[in-house]
Amino acid sequence: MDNLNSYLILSAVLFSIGTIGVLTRKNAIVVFMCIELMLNAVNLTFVAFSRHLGNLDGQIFVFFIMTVAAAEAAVGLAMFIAFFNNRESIDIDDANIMKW
Amino acid sequence: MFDNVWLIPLFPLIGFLINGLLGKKIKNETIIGTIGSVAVFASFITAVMIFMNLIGLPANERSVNVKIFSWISAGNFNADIAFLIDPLSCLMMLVVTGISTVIHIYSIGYMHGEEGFYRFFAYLNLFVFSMLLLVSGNNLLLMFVGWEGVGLCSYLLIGYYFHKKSASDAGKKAFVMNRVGDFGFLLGTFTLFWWLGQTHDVWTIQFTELAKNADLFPTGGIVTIITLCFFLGATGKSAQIPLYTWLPDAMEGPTPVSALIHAATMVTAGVYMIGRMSFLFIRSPETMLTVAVVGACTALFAATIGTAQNDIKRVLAYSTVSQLGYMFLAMGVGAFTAGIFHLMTHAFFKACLFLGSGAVIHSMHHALHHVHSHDDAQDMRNMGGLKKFMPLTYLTFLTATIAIAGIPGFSGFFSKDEILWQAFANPLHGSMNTVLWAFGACAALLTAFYMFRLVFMTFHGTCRIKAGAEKHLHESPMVIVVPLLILAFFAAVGGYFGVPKLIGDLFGGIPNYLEHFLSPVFANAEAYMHAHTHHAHHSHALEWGLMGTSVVIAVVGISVAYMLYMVNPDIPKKFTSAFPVLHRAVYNKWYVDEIYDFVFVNPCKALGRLLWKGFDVLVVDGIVNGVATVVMAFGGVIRYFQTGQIYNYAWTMAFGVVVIVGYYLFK
Amino acid sequence: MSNILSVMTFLPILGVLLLLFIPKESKGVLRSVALATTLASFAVSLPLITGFQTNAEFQFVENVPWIAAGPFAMRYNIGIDGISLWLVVLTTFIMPISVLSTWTAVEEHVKEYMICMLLLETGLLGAFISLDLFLFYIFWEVMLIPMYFMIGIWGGKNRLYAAVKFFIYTMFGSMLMLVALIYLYFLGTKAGITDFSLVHFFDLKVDPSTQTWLFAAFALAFAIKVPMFPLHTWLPDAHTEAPTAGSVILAAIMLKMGTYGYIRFAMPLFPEASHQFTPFIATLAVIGIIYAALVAMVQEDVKKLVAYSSVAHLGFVMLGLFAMNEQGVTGALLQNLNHGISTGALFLIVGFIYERRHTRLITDFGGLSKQMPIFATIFMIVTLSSVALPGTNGFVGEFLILVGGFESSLRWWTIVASSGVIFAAVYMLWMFQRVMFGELDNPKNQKLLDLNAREIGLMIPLLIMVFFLGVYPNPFIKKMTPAINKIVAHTRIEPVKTAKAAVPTVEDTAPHAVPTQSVNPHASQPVAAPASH
Amino acid sequence: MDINVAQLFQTINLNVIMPEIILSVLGMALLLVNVFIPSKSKTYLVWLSLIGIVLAGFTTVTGWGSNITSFNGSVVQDNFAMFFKIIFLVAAGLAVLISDQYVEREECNYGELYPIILFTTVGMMLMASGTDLMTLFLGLELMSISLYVLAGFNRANVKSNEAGMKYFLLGAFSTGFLLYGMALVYGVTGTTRVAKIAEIVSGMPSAAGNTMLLIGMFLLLVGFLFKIAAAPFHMWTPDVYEGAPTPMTAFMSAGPKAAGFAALLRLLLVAFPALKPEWSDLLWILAVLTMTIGNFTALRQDNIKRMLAYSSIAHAGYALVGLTAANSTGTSGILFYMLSYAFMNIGAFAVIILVGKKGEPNGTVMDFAGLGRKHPLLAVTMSLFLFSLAGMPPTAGFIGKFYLFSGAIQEGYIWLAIIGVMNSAASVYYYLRVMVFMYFKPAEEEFDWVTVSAPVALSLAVSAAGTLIPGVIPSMILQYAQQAVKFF
Repeated sequence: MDNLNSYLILSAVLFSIGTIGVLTRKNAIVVFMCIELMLNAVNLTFVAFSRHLGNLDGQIFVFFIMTVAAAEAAVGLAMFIAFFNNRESIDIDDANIMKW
Repeated sequence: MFDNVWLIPLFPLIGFLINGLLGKKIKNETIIGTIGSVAVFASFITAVMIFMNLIGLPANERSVNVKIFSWISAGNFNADIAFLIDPLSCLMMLVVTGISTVIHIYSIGYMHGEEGFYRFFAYLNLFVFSMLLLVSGNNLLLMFVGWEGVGLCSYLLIGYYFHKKSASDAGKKAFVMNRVGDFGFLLGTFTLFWWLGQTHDVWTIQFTELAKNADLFPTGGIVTIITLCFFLGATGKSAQIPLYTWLPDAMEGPTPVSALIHAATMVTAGVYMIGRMSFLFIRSPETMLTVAVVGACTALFAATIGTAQNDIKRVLAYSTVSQLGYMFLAMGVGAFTAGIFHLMTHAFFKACLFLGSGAVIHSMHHALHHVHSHDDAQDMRNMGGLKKFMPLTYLTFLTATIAIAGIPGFSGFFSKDEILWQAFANPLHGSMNTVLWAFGACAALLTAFYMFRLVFMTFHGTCRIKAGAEKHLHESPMVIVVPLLILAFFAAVGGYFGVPKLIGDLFGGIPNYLEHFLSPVFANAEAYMHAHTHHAHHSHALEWGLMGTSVVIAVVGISVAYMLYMVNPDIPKKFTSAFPVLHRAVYNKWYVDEIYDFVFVNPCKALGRLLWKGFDVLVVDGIVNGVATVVMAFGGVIRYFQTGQIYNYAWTMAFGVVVIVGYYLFK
Repeated sequence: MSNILSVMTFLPILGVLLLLFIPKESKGVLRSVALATTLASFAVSLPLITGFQTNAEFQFVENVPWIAAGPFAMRYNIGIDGISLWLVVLTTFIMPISVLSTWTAVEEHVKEYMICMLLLETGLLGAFISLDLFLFYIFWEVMLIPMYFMIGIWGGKNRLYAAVKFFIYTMFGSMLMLVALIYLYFLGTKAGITDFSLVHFFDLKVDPSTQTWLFAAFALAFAIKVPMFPLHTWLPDAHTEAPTAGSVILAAIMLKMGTYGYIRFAMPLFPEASHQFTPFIATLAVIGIIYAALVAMVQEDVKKLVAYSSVAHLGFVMLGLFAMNEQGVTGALLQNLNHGISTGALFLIVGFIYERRHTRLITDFGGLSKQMPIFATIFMIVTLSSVALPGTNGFVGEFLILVGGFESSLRWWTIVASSGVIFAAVYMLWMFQRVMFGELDNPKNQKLLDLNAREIGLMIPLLIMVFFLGVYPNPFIKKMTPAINKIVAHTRIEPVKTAKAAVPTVEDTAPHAVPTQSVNPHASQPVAAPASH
Repeated sequence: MDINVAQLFQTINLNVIMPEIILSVLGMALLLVNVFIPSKSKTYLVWLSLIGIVLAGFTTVTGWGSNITSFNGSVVQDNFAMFFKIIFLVAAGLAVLISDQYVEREECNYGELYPIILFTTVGMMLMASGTDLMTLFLGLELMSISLYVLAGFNRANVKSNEAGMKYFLLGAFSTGFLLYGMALVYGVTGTTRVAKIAEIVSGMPSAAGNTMLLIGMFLLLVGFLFKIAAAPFHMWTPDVYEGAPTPMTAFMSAGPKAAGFAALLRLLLVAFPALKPEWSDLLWILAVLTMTIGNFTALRQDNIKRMLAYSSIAHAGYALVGLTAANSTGTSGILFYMLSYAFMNIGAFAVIILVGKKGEPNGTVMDFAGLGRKHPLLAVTMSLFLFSLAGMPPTAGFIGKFYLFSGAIQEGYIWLAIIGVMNSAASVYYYLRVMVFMYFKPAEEEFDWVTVSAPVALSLAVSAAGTLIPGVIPSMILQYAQQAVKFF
């Protein structure tokens, strides 16, 4: 049980780091990386639980998450490129035409 | 025959409809005038026939209800279109239709060439219709219909020259003041209906039913409230203090209107109403006293104003107010017959006076018009010495003046003297009666004075009309003069219907026809009065003495007028310069209109404006629009949370997550 | 014809469909079709009068299932009784007149205008005949839409503000009513009621404290529509800005919706609460009478003046309703009709001069009597009817209301209200004087034409009704009486005499009564769960 | 764990996901077709997609009444799923119809649009029919990723780029929370099957006291609340709606919102009914916040797309009222409302597309001035949609709101209902404002560019019918909605 808790704590810390990164970083790619970090924290949680519970569902879930993350990365990076083409920047501060 | 009583109001109504709807097309004045007059005359004939039938009945059966149809019935409230034929209503119908006929004929001549001739006759017929409803309706509500109807016609006819602001103002004033009275009438009706129903389960507003149940009413208490409400109605309609100010202004209307509505008929409706409800009024000593005091005060008060007016019609108007005061005084002391008697004689002589003044004004106007003068045709200061130009008019006018002044032998003497005697001798008000009598006597003095002042200023002395206009003054046409003669005749002899017992006995037992005729109507009230008051017995000598006093008073009044306006015309001027404040106050009608403006009219307008701009616009709409503004402002603020920055959005989300999770973690 | 009510109500929709296929250039045809439709609807409504049995039952009933899903069952349940009969006929009677009144005034978008009018008619009629609470609510809301457009598109200068204010003001009230309606339904389902039919709910015993809230919600919605002081401020704006026909319909019919709502729904559904609220509502009604009169007195715009006079008149109606006796309610319902006729006519009259002069300021007029005698006569008659002169319609209603009020516990209120007759005379006659009397000194007024045949023609039916109702109102009253008696008997809890004494006891027993006979478990905790954790 | 392959295949019933299969195959085929047919006009893709959508719809409705699970219990074909599938198909169909004219005008007429719409639809359908956290997640991501693309579809347009990027980053961020929630729920219950979760949670002696479960559940909810744009997870909505190509905005406001509700309903009412006291409090507050923020902010918007975005937040709030009630009245109300909302909102956006010019310089409410005079029919249709959005009878919007608020009242949430109707009354203002401009104000520009292409006309007709008819005869749809929520 102690074992599980340390995994969980670790993944929680990772998740928090990722969250804080999203909240604080300005570069879109770094923000996206932080999100990836959050997802990986989740993966760690899943795996830890899977291991602890002795059932494979969690690990299968992780596969899906990784796949989806890859797909997201592809779409996301394409979007950043399009944005960069128009605005010469991928700073998220610059994505502020629309407000109020 | 009685079943045909509805014909009486119907004829004028038909006349009204014909003239009102088609008059404009007819154009011919003779036809229009004839239609109007014939309609009223037909009513008169019918009324006479009804009267004949009525006196054919035994005295105690002279009360017939004729129902036409059920008008309003809801729950226990029921009002019919139904007529009551009894001596009182019959007498009123006769007076109304009779005088109306005369005045209609007069109007054909008087209104000749006026724009809207047809309108005048239509209104006049409508008035007669309403007045007949008022006097013949068998329940309070139908009476109220007539009551308001005559008010309407009064409004329409006062405002006949609607392009004159003063005329339309006066019309409005009359209507509104009448409405104040009507408010009282309505409240009285409600209270009466409700109280009788609630406490005795008698749900009725029909006069005969009410009279039948008169014994259910207590003395004073609720009856005082009811009767005071009704009396408020009466003060409005009959121009008593405090609601009298509309009547002098009402002289803006054409003179026949003044004669018919504002002297002979409509303004006496209040008196009639009290007579009709005598069984109720008598049951409240407080109200009776109020009526008497108000009547006496009005009689005196209006007479004072009458002494200082220069407009011939205004003098007559204040005289009317004053004479109405007499009638109320009579009602208030329980002398119902005397009140009605004075109502009748007053109708004759005052109608005659007004019509006579109309003839004078007509002539003056004509003459002044010829010389293109803008002098006031109604101002007595422009008249004088008209006697020689208009002898017949003068004659009739003088007759009526003598009658109103109370010279023995003329109608006014009988009725007025009866009232003064009753005021003195009545058992109702104890020690108050001397005061009441004194007020009445003073008013009589002033009446004699200002009426002869009027006669002297108008018909005697030097002619003060603008130079060159005299030759255009002339006697009026026959259509005007004949009605004057008729009315003057009745003004002279009308009193013999009700010769006091004292005099009647003197002349070999001439009966008091009127008293006998009306006695069934007032029987209930009389009976109550006898049962509840200690009837002091006064000696004949006292009565003779008082009668003599009033004759002396009349003579004194006339003599003073003669002294001041014939012998030594400078005295009035000296008097006015000696007491300028007093004169100005009297001349300006004691500033009552101004006081009313200050106390009621202006505050109402100011309050209205305040409520509108202050409450409606500022408070209510302020709140409504304020809520909208606040909501909009709130929307304006929270939209700025939407900064457009991704990390702000992410922060918000994270904040939401933390709050939610934190709440469930630490609760 | 068994579905006469449906035919009458939806005939205008048929007219709308017809109008859609008429090109918008042929204005004459558009107008004629609209007029023909409204006339047809009127013709269809006439058999209602002749066929109406003088009893308290709902008649000409059509009742078929409509919506049934989940806990709800709504029925297409329509019918009329003595209370709604005359309002229905009034509606069909006023509509052709309104259509005719804008024959020349509306030149732009005639097609859309007529469509709005016809839709409005359906909405109004539907609301009067609905016997299903839900159906009523639908019509109640639907009628806002065409009215909104009528004010907004064909209105005066400040029409936007007026239209939006009208819409949101009314919407606000009816939304709360909706909540109350649903709540009531669920109370009903607990007592075995399976659909929204009104009659079921009359027998539902709702505990008094719940009644208070439900009544308040209903009353608010209706009070806004009536409109009662102090919720009346939308009315002067809406009236002033609306086109003539809009004002006529608004005054003559739509405001009746509020008073109708009280007598049909709020009062019989929640009798205890009605009693509890009586002094409050009566006070507002009386304040409204005096207040509106005072404010009307100082108005500078004729139409606004008439609008405020409406507030005063409807104050009388409310007073009559809450007298809760036969005279009062009869008077109130009669006054509904009278106000519809008189004020409708007044708005038409204002429309006539507005069309001629394009102003409604009193100061711009004066002395019109000379130039327009026929107009003056008609105006005078209508004015007098509005000030409730005996012999005209206004008097009968007002008198019965006051008699009723006097007999009820509202005696003191009635006394104050009676003074309204004085004020009515003041502001109406003063306005009449300033508009019609005096010198004709404004050169623009010197060339005014008197009424033409069309204008006279559309006033005549109204004038006839003014006198008919004034002289012979009994046929109208007779048809109403059984229904009124039924509702009065249903609403009245105890004899009026003891009403004052009984109120505290009702309140005292209420809390004890709730747990035992409760049909409303939520009454004690209306804020529901969230706060409790 | 021994896996019997034959048994596994027995549990797979492809009929259950037949609509998804049709759309996926069609989508992939269209991608190819688009490459090989070098036509400049892509209208044929519209009709092809529409055929597929209708086909999928047909396949869906034929299964009505059945309740079949497949893929070992991770996908289900039940009335609930089918009802939502119809909503998605309606949204997709209408979106496809209104896209062509728009993308042509905006010069971003790339053929991929239609396949992506179809893929989005597949994702949404999976969300509705998924009964396993994994399927839900996959559906959600399929939908989301496609939507990111759609939002940023107009590559050359700065606003569209920005919309795509914002949506993407925030969407991914929310996915993180969602997944973390799933992980925690999995950790507590040891399963990802919705039905099993329910079993275990209701079997737990003190589920309400299990912090990890609660946190997991709430994080899970956050992911879906983000999709339906509930406050405080709504911040992306206005910007994305404003920036995204208008047809996509229309699609986004109708489809994914409904999908989010499908998943929320499934999770809350199937997996976590035992925790109702916990989540209903939260939803109560969120419903109030969402309605109020949405409506109040919308009051002050001039850009009509942005205004409708805030309005769509408010509508999510109304639907949350029904979710808070969580009874059959409320939930069937949600179903009905989502369908109606698809009709009325996409209809409104269709009109916006028609009134808009290239580059959308005139996207404000003021630009509707005079529309009532120039294009009366268009204006009437728009009014119909707006009245429905405002909840005026006799439109579907009213019936929907009626059921939503009724649900709340039935459960005793009187104040929630009152706040809801008050919001509804306030919202009238900004809907009326559009009408004020359409009818009461003169045109500042001639509407000479407004032409209605056949697909848009069709979509308008369908939307109008879908807004009006259920308003008059709602039982037609309500009875199916009732059947769909019967199993809760």
